[in-house]
Amino acid sequence: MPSINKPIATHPSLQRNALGLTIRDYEGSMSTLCAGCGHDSITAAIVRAFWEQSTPPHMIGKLSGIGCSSKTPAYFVNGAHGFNSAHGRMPPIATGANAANREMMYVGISGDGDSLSIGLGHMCHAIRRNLRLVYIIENNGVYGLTKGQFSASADVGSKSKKGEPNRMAPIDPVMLGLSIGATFIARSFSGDKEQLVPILKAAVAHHGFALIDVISPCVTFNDHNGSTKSYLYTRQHELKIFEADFVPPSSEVLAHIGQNGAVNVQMHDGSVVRFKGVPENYDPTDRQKVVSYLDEHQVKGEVVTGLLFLDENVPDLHEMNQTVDTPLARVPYQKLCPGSAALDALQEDFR
Amino acid sequence: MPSINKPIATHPSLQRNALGLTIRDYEGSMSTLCAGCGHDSITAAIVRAFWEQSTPPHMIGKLSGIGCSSKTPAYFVNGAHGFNSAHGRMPPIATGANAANREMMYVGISGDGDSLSIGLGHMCHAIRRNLRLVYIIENNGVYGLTKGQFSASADVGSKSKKGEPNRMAPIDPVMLGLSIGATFIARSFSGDKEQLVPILKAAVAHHGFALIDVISPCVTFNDHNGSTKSYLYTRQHELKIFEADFVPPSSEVLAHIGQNGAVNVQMHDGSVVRFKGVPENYDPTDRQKVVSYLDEHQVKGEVVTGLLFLDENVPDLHEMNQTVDTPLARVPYQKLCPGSAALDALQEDFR
Amino acid sequence: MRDRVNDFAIKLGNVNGTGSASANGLLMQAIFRMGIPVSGKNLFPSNIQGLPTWYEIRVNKSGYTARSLDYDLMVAMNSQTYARDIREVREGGYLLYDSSWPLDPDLIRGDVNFLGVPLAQMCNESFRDPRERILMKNIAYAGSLIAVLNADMDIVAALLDEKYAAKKALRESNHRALRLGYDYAQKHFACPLPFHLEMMDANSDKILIDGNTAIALGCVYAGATVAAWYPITPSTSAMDAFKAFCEKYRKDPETGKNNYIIIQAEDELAAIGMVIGASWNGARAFTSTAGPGISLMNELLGLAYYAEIPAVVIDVQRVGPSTGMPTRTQQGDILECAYASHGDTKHILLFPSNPAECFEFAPKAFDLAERFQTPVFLLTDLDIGMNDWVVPRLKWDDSYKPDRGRVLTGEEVEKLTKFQRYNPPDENHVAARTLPGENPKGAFFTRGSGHNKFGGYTEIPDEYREVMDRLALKHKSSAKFVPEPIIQIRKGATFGVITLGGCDLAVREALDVLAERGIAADFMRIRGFPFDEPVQKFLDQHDYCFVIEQNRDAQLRSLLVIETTVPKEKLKSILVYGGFPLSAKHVIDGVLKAMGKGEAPELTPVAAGGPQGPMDE
Amino acid sequence: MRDRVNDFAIKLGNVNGTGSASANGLLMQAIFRMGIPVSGKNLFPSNIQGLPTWYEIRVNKSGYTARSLDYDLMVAMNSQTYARDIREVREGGYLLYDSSWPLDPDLIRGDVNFLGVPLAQMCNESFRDPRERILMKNIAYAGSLIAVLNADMDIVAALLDEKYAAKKALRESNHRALRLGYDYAQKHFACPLPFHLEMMDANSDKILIDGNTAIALGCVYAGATVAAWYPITPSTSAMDAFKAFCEKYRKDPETGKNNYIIIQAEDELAAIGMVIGASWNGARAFTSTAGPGISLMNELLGLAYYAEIPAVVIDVQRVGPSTGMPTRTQQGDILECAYASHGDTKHILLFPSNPAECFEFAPKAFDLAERFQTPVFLLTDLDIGMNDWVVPRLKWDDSYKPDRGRVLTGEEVEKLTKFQRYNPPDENHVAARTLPGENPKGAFFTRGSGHNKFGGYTEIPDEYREVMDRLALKHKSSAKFVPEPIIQIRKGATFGVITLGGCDLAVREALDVLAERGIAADFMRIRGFPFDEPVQKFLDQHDYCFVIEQNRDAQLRSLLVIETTVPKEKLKSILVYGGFPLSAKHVIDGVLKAMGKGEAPELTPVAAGGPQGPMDE
Ligand SMILES: Cc1ncc(C[n+]2csc(CCOP(=O)(O)OP(=O)(O)O)c2C)c(N)n1
Ligand SMILES: Cc1ncc(C[n+]2csc(CCOP(=O)(O)OP(=O)(O)O)c2C)c(N)n1
Ligand code: SF4
Ligand code: SF4
Ligand SMILES: [Mg+2]
Ligand SMILES: [Mg+2]
Repeated sequence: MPSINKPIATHPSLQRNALGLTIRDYEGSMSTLCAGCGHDSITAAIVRAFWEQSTPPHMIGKLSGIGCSSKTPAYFVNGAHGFNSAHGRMPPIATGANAANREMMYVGISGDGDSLSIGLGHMCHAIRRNLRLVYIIENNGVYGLTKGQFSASADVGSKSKKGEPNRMAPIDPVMLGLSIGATFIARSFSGDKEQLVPILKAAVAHHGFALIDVISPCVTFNDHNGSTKSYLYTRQHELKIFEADFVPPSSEVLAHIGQNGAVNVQMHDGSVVRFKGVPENYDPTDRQKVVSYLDEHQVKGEVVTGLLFLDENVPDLHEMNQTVDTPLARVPYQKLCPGSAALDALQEDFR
Repeated sequence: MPSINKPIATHPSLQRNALGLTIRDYEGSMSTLCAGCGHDSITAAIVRAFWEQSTPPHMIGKLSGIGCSSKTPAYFVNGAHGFNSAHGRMPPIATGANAANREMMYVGISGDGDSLSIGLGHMCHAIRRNLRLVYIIENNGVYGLTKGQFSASADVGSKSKKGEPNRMAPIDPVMLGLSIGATFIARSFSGDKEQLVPILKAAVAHHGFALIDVISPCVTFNDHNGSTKSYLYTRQHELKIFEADFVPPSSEVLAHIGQNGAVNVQMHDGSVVRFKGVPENYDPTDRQKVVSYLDEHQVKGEVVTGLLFLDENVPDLHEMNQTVDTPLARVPYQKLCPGSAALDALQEDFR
Repeated sequence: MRDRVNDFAIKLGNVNGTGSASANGLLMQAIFRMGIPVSGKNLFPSNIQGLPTWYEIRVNKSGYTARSLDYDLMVAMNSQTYARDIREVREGGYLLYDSSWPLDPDLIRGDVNFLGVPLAQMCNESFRDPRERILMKNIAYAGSLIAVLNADMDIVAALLDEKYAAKKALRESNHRALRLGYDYAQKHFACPLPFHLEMMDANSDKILIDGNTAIALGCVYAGATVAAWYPITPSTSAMDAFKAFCEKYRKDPETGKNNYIIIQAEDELAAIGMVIGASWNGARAFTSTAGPGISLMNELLGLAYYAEIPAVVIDVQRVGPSTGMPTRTQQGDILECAYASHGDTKHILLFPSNPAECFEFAPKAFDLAERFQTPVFLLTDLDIGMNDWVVPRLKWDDSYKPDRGRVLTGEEVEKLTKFQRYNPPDENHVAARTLPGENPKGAFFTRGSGHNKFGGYTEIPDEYREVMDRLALKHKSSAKFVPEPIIQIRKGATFGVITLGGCDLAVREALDVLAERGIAADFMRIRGFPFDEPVQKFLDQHDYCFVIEQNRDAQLRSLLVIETTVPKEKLKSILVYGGFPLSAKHVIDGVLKAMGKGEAPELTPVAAGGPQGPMDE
Repeated sequence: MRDRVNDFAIKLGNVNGTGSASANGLLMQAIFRMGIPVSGKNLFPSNIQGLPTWYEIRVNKSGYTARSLDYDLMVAMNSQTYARDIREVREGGYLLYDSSWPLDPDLIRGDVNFLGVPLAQMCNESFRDPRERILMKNIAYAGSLIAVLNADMDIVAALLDEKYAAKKALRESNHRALRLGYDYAQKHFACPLPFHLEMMDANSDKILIDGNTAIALGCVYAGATVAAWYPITPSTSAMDAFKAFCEKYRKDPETGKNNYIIIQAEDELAAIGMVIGASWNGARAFTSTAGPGISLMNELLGLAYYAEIPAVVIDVQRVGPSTGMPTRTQQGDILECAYASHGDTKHILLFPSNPAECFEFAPKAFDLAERFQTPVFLLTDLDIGMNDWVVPRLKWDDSYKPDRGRVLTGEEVEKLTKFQRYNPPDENHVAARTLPGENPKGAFFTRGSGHNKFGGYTEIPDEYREVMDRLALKHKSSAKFVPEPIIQIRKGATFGVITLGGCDLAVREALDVLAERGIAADFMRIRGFPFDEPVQKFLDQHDYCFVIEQNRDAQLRSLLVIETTVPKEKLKSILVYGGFPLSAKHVIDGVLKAMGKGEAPELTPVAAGGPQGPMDE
């Protein structure tokens, strides 16, 4: 996907993170998306989250499929390793990458067409494998790059630019993820950086597959009225159930259930996700409760956002497969080849 | 898939259905599956259901993918049109068939490998299109035809014949179907013909996509203890929430909510599905209630069976697309070709 | 330089998403209406907004409207590409630019005439809305071009009136902007330029249409009722057009219901699956896609081939491999389509060369698919599919009846003692099929697994092979039914030139030029595969032939070598595969380069020679 | 008929799922241990239980162990196929059957000797458990065969002891059953038969192994750490073997953790995707599949080709097209693999001919994939992959170091001013790559969309073509690195015979037989694509060659015609594609048929000639 190089004029006053890097070091090439495209705001949030997390750029693998959304890895963290692959196939490619090197941090960028149509089966099975992957669906309800056809996330009755209503039931990645055992599920809105950044940081810390559905309006093909994925509609119908802060490992850890709707979840790396103002009947660690809460509100047409569900206790891809701690790509050949003696011995069984 | 022709020795005493056909007229070639394979029992139930429904054999389209399960269309209704297609691709092929001829009745036979792995995306999108298709997953938790690998429906901890436990979260077609808007969802057990036959009849009458997940043990690769898809395990953990009878159009129609847990649902063709002994907190027409009920019981390891959910009010493929009543395959060419005059007129726009 | 009337080329450099397309189209359409042979090529990026995009217009009174590579006039509206664009103007040519801002002196070329028009300035003065200011700049330069090229102002004005008939405000601003540019040019430049337009009457029996629109129209006339697809550039507009035509022609007059269905599939595997299911069930069904889609359809194409189910696949080729350049043109899927799928498979291919043939071949594709009960590929490309072409008015013969092939009616089945799916075959090695739901006796079991001629499952070698051998003969038989090649014999010709599809115009122009230079060659444009006798005969009659195609690996040449008896030494490749439409210059250079090497061109087979040297701009 | 020692063929007809496989394997292994050249071919159905299955054993002291078509002894254990099986016995041959039930007199053949053994009866008398009775019937007929064929009872007994070392009860019943059959035969028949076994010492340096096991072992030795696959016959056992070997050799001694990962993907598109992702990230990764999987991998194979990512794909070929005959053998994916994917793509192929080469070529495949940063196909087939072959002991050179190709270390990258992914290329047109996570300066952006030599996105024709041209040259360069052909020159040879893969033994046997009949031919077995000089030279040195392969469309011949300079008139096809392994008879008949027509065989190119006449049993 096209990209124009941005003049790197680093302003001295820019803050530096733990690695001594400024936010500029986490930026990418200039976006070639339409002015106002929701995807660009998500890009900005990603840049911020990685910078705040002080992730070494070259330890980031950024992968994507094909689509306007899938172009965005070129627009953040130039120092990361990028792979803009094929339409719908990012999940298996990310799975292979993760299998080969468990030390890197992977972020997969996809679109609602890329993930919910051609790539649906792959995404579901990547979720089952629970590999460590921050999986972002930049969800605009249409196929942007091919000029605005409905995607599988379009709501019943939502109208196309030409005024035609969508008639098929949508696939909601959140409900889908809950039904097949996803271990980290969030929904956010590209317009809401305050909410998105902490979610991204928690996702990076998450021990497994982090599914993040971000409503990201397509200003060119799906931002008209009649569309349920427009900026206006989303702002009017968004329901933020609670806030979730991300508290890095260093800081002190708090009791699991705090007072007045505070819930703290300890992450594998010692960091903590602190939920504030969690409703009575809700528990972000209880799949059933989450499902019924969402069911209840979504029938009313509310778009529930936030870090909705979190389970740190499911083994990830490597634990399920009991692989060594060293990245498989780095295991020295001597450890891999049984050698001629073993071969001679073995062949006694072939007689 | 192989099939041996069965000697057709019709016994005079055999009952005849409304079409004057005996059950023998709904049988197929002799099965070549392993003796005791659950799939054969499902075949028997299908034969019975179509016979009782008096469906004209040649008006049935029986389609399948690839697998032991997908071989079974050869074993029922020889007089139907069969299509044993490619692995995982039956849903789109059935969709095309249905699009071309809306008058026929379609039954799609698949396996858990065929539907939940390679064909997962197709199945989900066929569900969204709500085409009239009785979709049966003959679910044994393994890939039978390729000798017993785990399928995506294998439960966490369920053991392979070699004793290895499955570690990945299963995809439960029922929960999945509920999360993406399926309009008819049932689960049954190949060992339970009494339950399966009425479900099949209701499915045939259903105005849309009927998803039927049938636990169908693989005696050769997945019937050992340690397996959660064995005959024994299923018998021990099955929870039949209620009975559902199918009452053909002729008979009188009853009020929607009857007394002591009786629920009657009127089908498009005037027939009625009569639910008996429905629990307090349950309503087979209320998606949310169904979800929370299943959630609740399945965490306990119970295998809930029955006609679990039913919605007759969603438009089917043809209604969504406002197609003519005549099968498209039969619309006379004169109605399809605008003719030379129209072409000449049209071309004024191309100047 | 003496005046050149109706014989020049201009190129316009714009930023995509700024509305330049409509201004450029307006100009091209105006020239068409002036009765002058013209072509317009849109060279656009794979992006929605903000990247460089170009439009080329070639005007040629003798009808040579293939892409020209030397530009008499460049309209440079994109500062990002100024340098590149200015470099491309031919010596003594002209450059029109927005003089609202001074031009970087380093860019000035002494051998080019610079025409500055303060477009932004003028538009900012006379329009308020910022978006409108941007849009109107385009109409303004169109106005200036009308002046310097001597286009007919009334025709352009009329076009605007038609286009904005319903939108008064817009209509007026367009007229105003047009005037701004026009008047400025008239006032400041010596109009018209030495190369310019004059009314002709070459287009009275012609239309302006793109291949995707034409092929969609062809599918409507063919009686296609089921379309399944997955969006992909450059084929998307074909399905959009099919939808538009169906809404116009396929609503049942009584019920208002649709005599068609279009299903947006979840991916290309599903799209071809739906086509197979619908065809199996008796409907005329098709899908439209591009290279990546063909790759994904591979498995099911083998099923359709082996189970003998009709399927029409439109492949609007783009630049591969992989995602490649989705908005650029190539002929790179020839081999992929000819042998799609694992195992022994061969398919039928049709190669239209322009929108008129797209319309003509579409019904042919369905006839072939049903007659031979097998997949048929309509291979077009982005240039044919998405650019507007001037072609003869489309004709339709109302006596046309779809060839459904061998389909038994219920009555016919009734008469049989027993229906056997693949037996007996006719003289074309095709057996009769039945349609599901017609008659109980017609029921059969379709399978992609090993089967014998009765349709029964088999693992017996002889039975398996009997069916496979018939399929090979069936494919050969179809050769007689695909469109025969277009052959032009030139007297004194010493060799042949073979090409296909959208290369047609450029190659024919090149051969005329070469003939003037005393190099005479015969011409053959292949229109279908498998190859029929005329193709074989042409090959036999020439000592050597050039095969001109738009891909790296000489795919048509390979197909000719494998599937005819031609000694391959006879075939020399000229390959152009940069992604822009072919120009006569590519062909002339290629031929001369080869001839240059001595009397008869030295013939290095591709496998030995590898890719040819640069032959693209 | 005088005695024939260690030179005969027997065929056993069974019902699958009844445990006959182990009895037949036992027999074949015993003969192997007797030091006699032997082969066993399992001809089984695509079904788990209840359908006909056959097993063929050929014994030949001179080492001709390709499949033989005339059977001296038929063991008929499947009443469903009695008629067919009895028909296949050669004149004067023998038939062993279960005489517990009388044989239908219509089946009796006067020219065949019938040996009835009351197997069921005996087993029912001496075993209780019904399942055991069925299983033991097989061991019982094995016992009888030992007697009539003069196999070494001690060796067989020893084999049983090894096999059931842990299972005392089973061991004893096996011994008992074996005895039953043995004693009965000794008592009732003149043992041994005129054709029988005698100890030899041909196998001391040999092993008995199937290709899937060998190829898996090769992947372990190659250092493959990531395997992704989707189950499919006949490749499944390759991944099963890889798992078994990894459990044995790849557990980290300290931690007990795995130095490997095997991922069962959701489909083949995912499997190849995982391989690409893992290879991109620096691991040696592979997948194993069959034809349908290759079709599904088409799109991503193009991505790997164009983005230059290593990938090793094992294709254990089965009979296509579509699902075809999953348990039968063919060489039908040659073209599909050579040009997999849309657009201009060419891949590297390796053609092992037996399990020994499977082991040898596996590491080679990884070396090539990484050296040339591209997909490499290991094309075997069901016959090689799933049948046990007698091959020389596998050797491993401990000095082997994986050729990772041009991979820059962190330090090397550090030294560069700027890393550019596709620049500069080396003499093989390969550019250096970096591995993610190694060094910040090594970061690059991989894309399947148009890119220039720096790895940057481009839509500029020259930049696009520059990369594509290099890829073509890169592919050509790899020719020098693929395994060279095996060539055998025979004096007085007037023509050549070319073949590949599992056809090896049958073709070489045929050439020896033909030589005896005074028809001398040179032999070349191709082992890799692209073709290197020796292949070209062999073609140049012969006036004509037969190309012998197991597919309908002469795919190897097509590849030779397209990718070498050989005049295609020189190449005549002999095609056998019924699904059973090749036999010398097919080849001899084919050659004689062609020669018969006059001095030099008349050479009908495939395109003109179409499929050959029946050449299969
Ligand atoms: C195999 C294949 N089919 C189709 C396409 C064409 N295509 C490119 S992007 C896209 C859909 C993108 O939609 P989405 O994933 O929602 O991304 P968005 O542009 O909306 O951000 C399609 C269909 C392709 N590139 N490859
Ligand atoms: C494209 C493709 N990949 C793999 C296979 C091999 N294969 C045949 S059946 C099957 C799985 C069958 O499992 P399931 O659908 O559960 O059916 P079952 O045999 O268990 O009834 C597989 C992987 C195939 N036929 N085609
Ligand atoms: S088309 Fe839509 S999704 Fe694509 S860049 Fe423009 S606004 Fe964003
Ligand atoms: S293998 Fe399993 S699924 Fe297949 S036929 Fe046998 S029992 Fe049934
Ligand atoms: Mg989208
Ligand atoms: Mg299964």
